[in-house]
Amino acid sequence: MALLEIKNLKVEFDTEAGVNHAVDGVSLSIEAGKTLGVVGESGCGKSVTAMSVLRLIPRPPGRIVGGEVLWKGRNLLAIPAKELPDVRGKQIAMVFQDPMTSLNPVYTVWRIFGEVLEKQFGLKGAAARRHAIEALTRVGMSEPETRLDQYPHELSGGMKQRVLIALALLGEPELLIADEPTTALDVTIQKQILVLLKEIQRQRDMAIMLITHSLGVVAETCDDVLVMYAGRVVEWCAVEQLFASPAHPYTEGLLGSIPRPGQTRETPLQTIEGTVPALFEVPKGCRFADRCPRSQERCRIDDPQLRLIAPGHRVACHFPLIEEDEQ
Amino acid sequence: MWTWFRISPLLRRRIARFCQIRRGFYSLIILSLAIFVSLFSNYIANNRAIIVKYNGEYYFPTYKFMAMEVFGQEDEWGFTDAETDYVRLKKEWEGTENWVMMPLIPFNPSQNDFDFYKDKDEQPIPPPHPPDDRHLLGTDSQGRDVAARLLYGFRLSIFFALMLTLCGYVIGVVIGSLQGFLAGWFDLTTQRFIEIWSLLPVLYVVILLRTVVEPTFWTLLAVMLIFEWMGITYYMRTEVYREKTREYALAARAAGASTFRIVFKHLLPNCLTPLITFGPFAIIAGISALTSLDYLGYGLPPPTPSWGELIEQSMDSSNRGKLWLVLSPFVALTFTLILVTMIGESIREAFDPRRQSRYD
Amino acid sequence: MTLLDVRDLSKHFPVGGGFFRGSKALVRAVEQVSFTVNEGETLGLVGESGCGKSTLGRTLLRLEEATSGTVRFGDKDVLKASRSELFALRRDMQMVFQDPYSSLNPRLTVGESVAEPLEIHRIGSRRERREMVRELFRKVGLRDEMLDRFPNEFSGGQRQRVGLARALALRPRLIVADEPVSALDVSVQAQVLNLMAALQREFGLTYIFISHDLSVVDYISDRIAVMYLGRIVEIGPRERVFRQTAHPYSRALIASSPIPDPTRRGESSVIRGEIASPLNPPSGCAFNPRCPLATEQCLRERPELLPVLGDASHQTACHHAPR
Amino acid sequence: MKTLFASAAILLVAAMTHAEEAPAPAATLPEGLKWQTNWDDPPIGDPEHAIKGGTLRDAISSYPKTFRVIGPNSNEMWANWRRNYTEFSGLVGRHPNTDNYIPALAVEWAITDDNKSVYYRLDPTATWSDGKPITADDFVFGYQTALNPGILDPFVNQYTGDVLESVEKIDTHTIKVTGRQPSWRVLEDLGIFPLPAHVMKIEPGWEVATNYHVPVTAGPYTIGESKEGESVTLVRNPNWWGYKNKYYAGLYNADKIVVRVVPEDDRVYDFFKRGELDFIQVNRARRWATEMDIDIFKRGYAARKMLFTDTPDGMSGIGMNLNTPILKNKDFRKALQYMFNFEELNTQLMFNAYFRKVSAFDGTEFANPDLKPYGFDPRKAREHLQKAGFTQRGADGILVNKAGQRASVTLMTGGKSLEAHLNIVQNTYKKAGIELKIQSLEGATYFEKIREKASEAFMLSMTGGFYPEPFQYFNSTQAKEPQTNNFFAFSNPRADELIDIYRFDMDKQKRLDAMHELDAMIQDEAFYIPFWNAPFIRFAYYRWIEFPADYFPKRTESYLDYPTYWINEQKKADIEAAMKENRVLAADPVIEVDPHGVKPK
Repeated sequence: MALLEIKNLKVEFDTEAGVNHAVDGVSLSIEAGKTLGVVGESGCGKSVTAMSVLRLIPRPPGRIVGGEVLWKGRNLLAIPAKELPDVRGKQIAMVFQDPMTSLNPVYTVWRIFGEVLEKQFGLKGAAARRHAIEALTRVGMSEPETRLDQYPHELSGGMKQRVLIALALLGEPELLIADEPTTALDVTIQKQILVLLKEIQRQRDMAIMLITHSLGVVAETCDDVLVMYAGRVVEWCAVEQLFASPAHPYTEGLLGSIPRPGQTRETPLQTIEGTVPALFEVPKGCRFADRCPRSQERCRIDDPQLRLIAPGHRVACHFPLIEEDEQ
Repeated sequence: MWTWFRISPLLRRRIARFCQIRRGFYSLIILSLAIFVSLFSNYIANNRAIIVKYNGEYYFPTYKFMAMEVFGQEDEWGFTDAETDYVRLKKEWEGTENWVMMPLIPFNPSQNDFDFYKDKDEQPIPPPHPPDDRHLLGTDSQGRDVAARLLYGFRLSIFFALMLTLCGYVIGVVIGSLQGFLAGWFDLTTQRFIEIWSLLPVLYVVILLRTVVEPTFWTLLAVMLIFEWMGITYYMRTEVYREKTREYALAARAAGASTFRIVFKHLLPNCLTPLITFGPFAIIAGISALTSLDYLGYGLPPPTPSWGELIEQSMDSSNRGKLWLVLSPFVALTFTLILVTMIGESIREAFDPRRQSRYD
Repeated sequence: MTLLDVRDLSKHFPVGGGFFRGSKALVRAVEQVSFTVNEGETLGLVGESGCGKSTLGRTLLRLEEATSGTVRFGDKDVLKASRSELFALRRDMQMVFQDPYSSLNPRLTVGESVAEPLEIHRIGSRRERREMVRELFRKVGLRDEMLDRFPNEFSGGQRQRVGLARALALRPRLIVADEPVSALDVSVQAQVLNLMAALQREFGLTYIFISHDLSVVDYISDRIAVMYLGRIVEIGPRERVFRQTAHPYSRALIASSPIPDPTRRGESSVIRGEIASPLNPPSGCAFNPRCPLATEQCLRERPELLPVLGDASHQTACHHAPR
Repeated sequence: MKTLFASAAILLVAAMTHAEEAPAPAATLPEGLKWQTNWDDPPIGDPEHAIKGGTLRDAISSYPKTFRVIGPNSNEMWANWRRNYTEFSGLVGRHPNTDNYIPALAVEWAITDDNKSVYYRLDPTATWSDGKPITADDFVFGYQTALNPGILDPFVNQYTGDVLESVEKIDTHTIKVTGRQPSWRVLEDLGIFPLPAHVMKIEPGWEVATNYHVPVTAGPYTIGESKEGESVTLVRNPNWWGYKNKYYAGLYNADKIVVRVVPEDDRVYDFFKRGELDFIQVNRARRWATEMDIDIFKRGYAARKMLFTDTPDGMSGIGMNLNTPILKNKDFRKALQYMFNFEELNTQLMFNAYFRKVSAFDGTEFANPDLKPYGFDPRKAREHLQKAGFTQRGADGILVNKAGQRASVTLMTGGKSLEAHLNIVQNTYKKAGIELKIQSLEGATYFEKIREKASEAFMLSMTGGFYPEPFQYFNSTQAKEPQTNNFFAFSNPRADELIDIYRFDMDKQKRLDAMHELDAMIQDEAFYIPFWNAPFIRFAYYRWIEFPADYFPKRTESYLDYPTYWINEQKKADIEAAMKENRVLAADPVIEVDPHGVKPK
C-alpha cells in the first residue's frame, strides 16, 4: 500500500474573475522512502495539491470540492479537524518556498523551536534546547548554539531554509512535502539544500514530495515524477523514463525549452506556442489541445484520462509520443 | 494627467464588486441622494415661496428678496417694503387667481416662529414646541424649525467634510509623495515636522484660534486643513517609496522621463486608488469634528444651522425631557455616520485584495 | 568595434547611519569593474544574488549614479554627460527588467507604455507613434489589437514582450536586460530567449544579459562575465568560461547548476559556505572562505583580473589560475 | 455684609504712581473732630422673633480652593461665604434699607474737613475668633499686608496703594485712615480691613502652608469640620461680639451651616426636592416658571418667594461706537432702539421674568426716574431710518442709502450666553431692513477690542456699584484714548461738566440733578440699548426656615448677604413628621412679595 495516495482531488478558488478550478481531478501516490517530483508551470495546481494534503487551503476563497487524500489508507479530508494536529508536523511535515516569510520575524530561532517543541512534544527548558541544537546540527547548521539566539533577519536565506527543514524534521515525519524549497535560493545554496534533503531521506527512509518548476532539480533528486498542466496530471512515470522518452507533447515541449549545454542562440529553443488556458471555465477536451502540435479533432472533444501506456508510465493523451504497449 | 481618472479594469472590477455589496451600494445611493436633495434645501425648507403667480406673472423668489409691495401686501405696521410674508399671502389669495407654492417646510432654518403658539388666555407659549403638523420635528428653544435646521445642517456638515477631505487629500498627497520621491533630507525634515505638528491637539488649536477670529466656513476649513493633510502623507509617503522602486518607474527613467513626469504620470495614479478606501472614514472624521466643534460652541457662528448646535441644545438641562430635540440630531447624525461607515466598509471590502480567510 | 568601454566602475551605497549619526557603513555593490562590450555581441553577466550584477546594469545606464570610474558609450562619456546629453544617450541605451508584473504601469495600456519613450523624445505625431507601436508589437510577436489592453490582461511572457517592445521603441544600440526571463516559466522563457536572439539579429543589437541562470547565459551569450561580491572574477568567451573554467567560483557555479538529465546525476559537487556580506568582504580574495584551493596568499592578496594562459580575451582574478 | 467697600470689585481704576512709604509715626487726635455714629436706624432682620440654633443645609458649586482670607484663590466662590459669615471685616457698614452708615468694627467715625481722612473709634469689645481683642495694630497690619507683595495678589497691592495714603494708629482703639484724593464719599473709598497681627505671618511659601488653615477672623462663624471635595461646616460663636450691636443682633441665627459641594445646578434642585437642602436660590427663569409646580410646595412643606429688591445694576445691553460711520448717525441709532423688541424676548425666551432697563445707572438714586424706555415701534424706527437716508431696499432686502451704504452693523460679543436672544434681535432687525452681524469672540479678546474701540456695536455687561462711575464711561478725554472704558467714544462738553459736578461737588442735590440730566442725555443720544434686569431674588425653602416680615432687606443681591432667617426646630419636627406620613399641610400661596415697594412698574 502506498504511504500517501491522492484520488481525484478537486480544489476551487473564488477569485475576482470567477471560480478558478485550480486542481481538477489529480491523483498520485508516494511510496515510503521515495521522492516524488511534481513539476509544472506556475498556476498548474502543484502547490494547491500539496497544500490540500494537510488541508491548508485558505478558506475562503479556496475549497476542496472532491476527492480523497489517503494517508496510510485514511482519508485526511474526512477526519475531524481536531485530529489534524496529530498528522500535521508529526507524520507529514511541510517546507515552503519562501524562507524569508516563513519565520516570524520577531521571534528568535530558539523561541520558534521552543514553541513547537513544547506544543507538540511537551519538551521544555534545557531538554528542549538540547533537542533544538541537535536538530540544527543535523541539517548542517554551523554554530547552532549561536544561531538559536538570533532573529530570522540575522540569518541568510540558506540558513533560514535549514531552520525550516530542521523544524519540519522535529517530528520525524514519514513524509516531507517540500514546496519549491530552493526556488528563492542561489544555485550553490540550492545544491547544498538538495543534497541535505537526500541525505536525510536516506537516513530516515522518509518519503519526499518535491514541488518544483525546475526540471533540473527533478532530474537530480526524484525517483518518480508527475507533470501537471492546468490543474491536471498529464504524465506520471519514473524520472529516467520522463527524460529519456517523454510521452506527453507538453512534457516534450518543456524539455525542449531548456537550453542544452553547448546550445547557442543560433539554434532556436523549442517552444510551446500559446498560453495556459484560464481555469475559470473548464474547456471541453484536452486542455493542452490549443497549444499541442499533435492535436487532432478528437482532442478538442474528448478529455483524455490518465492511463498506463507502459510499465510505470502513465499519460493523459490520446496521441502519446511513445508506442503503447499492447496489453 | 488623464491617467489619473482612467478607470482601469481592476478598478472597474472593484467597482462592480462594490456594487454587489448591498449595504454599501445602497448606502452610497441613499447618501448621494441625500446630498443631492440637500443641494436644493432652499426649495425644501424656506419661508420664501418657490413660485408665486400674481396678476398673470410668475415670480421665483427663492433666492431673491421681494418686498411686500410687489404683491400688494402690507405688514401690520402698514409698511410695504418689508419682505413678503408668503405664507400669509397664500392664505390671503385663497379663492383668487393668484397663487403661491410654498416649500414643503415653509420655514427657513433661522426663522423664529413665535406668534403661533398661544395658550387659552392668548398668552404666548415659549419655545421649544414639540412636533406637530406645523413643525414636523418640533422647534428648538428659539422657535426655529428643527427639520429645517437638520436639513441645512446636513448640507453644511457633509460639504464641510467633503471639502476638508478633498483639500486635505490634495495637500497630503502632494507633500507625502514628494517625501516619498525626493526622500533624503526633505523627507526627514518634513517627517519630523509632521510628527511634531500632529501632536498638537486639533480641537484645542481651533478653540485657541477662536479667541482671535470668529470662524467662517472657509476659515474653519482652513484651520482644520492645517491638521487634516497629515494623515494621508504617511500613507502616500510609504506608497510612493514602494511604487518608485517598481520597475515601471525605472523604465520611464531609462526612457528619459523627467521627475515630474514620473511622479505625476506614473507614481501618483498608482498610489491613488487605495486612497478611496480612506475617504469615507476621513469624511466621518470631518463631520464629527465639525459637529463636536459646534457642540462645544467653537464652530461656525450662530445662527448657522448645525447639528452640533442642536445637540448642544438637547443636552442643555433646561431642555430635559424634550425628546424631539434630543432624538432628531442624534438620529440624523448616527444615520449619516452609519451610511458613510457602511460605504467605507464596503469599499474596503471591495478593494481588499485578499478576502478574509481561515484555515482548518 | 567596441561599443561600451567600462573602466574601474564602482558603486557604493551608504547603509545604516541616520540623520545624527556621522559614519556610515558602505556596501561596495560594484567595485573596480572594467570590461568592454563590442557592437552586436551579447555579454552575459552571471553571479548569485547580491553580487552586484543588477546594480552594475543600472549604473551603466545611469539609473544609479556611479561612485567612480568611467563608462564610455561610443565616443561619449555616459557618467559625465549633461542632462541633455544624457537625454540623447537614452535613445541608444535601453533596459529590460526582470519582473514582468511591476515593469509595466498598471494604469497605462500596453500601447501607451510602449509609446511613452517616443512621446518623451517627441518622435512623430500621436498617430505616427501609434503606427510605430503597432509595428513594434508585430516585431515582438504580439497582435496589434492588444494595444489598448491593460497589463493585467497579459501573461508574464506577453508582458515581457511588451517590455522588449518598449525598450526597442527608440531603436537603441544597447539593451541591458536584467534577469529578463528568470520570472518566467520555462516554456515562456524559451519564447522570450528566441525572440531576443531574433531581435538582435534583425536590429544588430548589443545586449548585456544579466542572469543567475547559467544555462540561459550559456545559451544567449557570446562572452560571459562572472561576478562575485561586486567584482568580476572571470570574463571571457562563453566556450572558454564554460569549458576551460579558470576561477574556482565559476567552477562551483557550474557544478551547482542542476542538469536536466537523470543519467548524469551525482556528477556535480557541493560547494561549502555561503556568500559573505558585501558590507564586510573577506580580505584578500573575496572567495577565499569557500574556495577549495585557498592558500595563505589568497587570504592576504587580492588577485588581479589577468589573462588566462596568456590569452587576453579570457581573464580571471585567481592566484591559482594558469597564466 | 457689604461692609468691605474697599474690596468690592470696582475694576479698572486708573493707575497712579505712588511711592512706598513707611507708616507715619503714631499721630495724635486733632481738636475739633466731628464724631459721628448712627444707632437710630431699625435693626436688620427681626431680632425679636429670631431663634438662635439649628442647622442649615446649603450647597456650593465647588469646594474652596483655599480658606485664606487673602492671597491666591481667595476671591473664588468661597469668598462670598467667607465675607458674609466668617470675616466681618468692615469698619463701617451701610444699612441695607435706609442706606445710612451704621457702626461695624468702628462705633464712631470723624471725617476731616478736607474730606481726605477719617478717624475711627474701634468697638473695644470686638475680638478675633481666638478671643484676642481687635486693635488698631491689626488695622495697621492689615494695611501693610495689603501693600505687601508677599501676599501674591498684585491687584490688592495696587488698589490699596492707589487709594490709601496712610493708616495710622492713634491709640489701641483709634485709627486714622488717609486717602490720596479728597472725596465726598470718603467712608466708602477708604475702606480697610484688619488682619490678626498676632497670628499671621507673610513669608515665602505661606500661601501653600496656610491654604486650608482655619483663619482667625472677626465674624460670627468659624470653619468647623471640612471634608475635602464634599462639604464645609460653619460653626457659630454664640458669644460673638457683634450680637451686642443692634444692627447685627437679628442676623446669623443658625448654629451650624453645612455647605455641601454640589457641582451642578440641576443637582442642587434635586437635593432640595428630596429635602436634603433647606434653602435654595433659584436663578433660572425656566426653572422658576416650569419646574416648581410640585408636591413639596403644594403640600405646604416648602414655600418659594420672589422678593423684589433694589440693588445697583451696571449697564447691560448693546452699546454703540460713535466713531463708526454708520453709528455716527443719531437717527440710525434711534431706529435700532425702536426695533429692539424686549417684550418678545421676555415672553419667548425668558418666561416674562425680567424687567426692561432704562437708565445707565439702574438701581442707584442717580438713575433718572422720569425716563421711559424706547419701546418696540417699527413705525418710529422707519421714520428714523428715512431721516438717516435709508430709503431703498437692496437686492438682499437690506436698506441702502444714496451713497450706497448698507444698513449693516456688526455686533461684537464676548460669549455665547445671549446667543439665542441676539439671534432673535437679528431677525427682528432684518424685518426692518437692518442687517445685524454678530461676531462672537472669546471674552478677553472681545473686551480688549471694545476698549480699543475696534468694534461697531458691542454687548455690554458691566457690574455696578452703589456709586456709578460715569467718568470712565462717558468722559470726553476717555473717548479719544484707546484702552479706556468709554467704549462708546462718547464725547460731549455738557456731559463732561455734569460728570465733574458729580465727581467733585459736595452738594448732594446738585450731584443728583447732574446725573439725572446725564442719564437723559445718554438716552437721547441712543448709543446704549439697555436690556433687562432682575430686580428680585427668587428662593425656595422648607418652612421650618422662618423669615422676618420683609424676608431680606432692600439692598440684597444674594441670599448670602443678610442671613436674616432662623430655624424653628419645633416646626421642623412637625413638617418632617408630616412629610413622612404624606400629610398635606396648608400651602403658602404667596409667591411674589414686595415689602420694600421696589417692584418696577
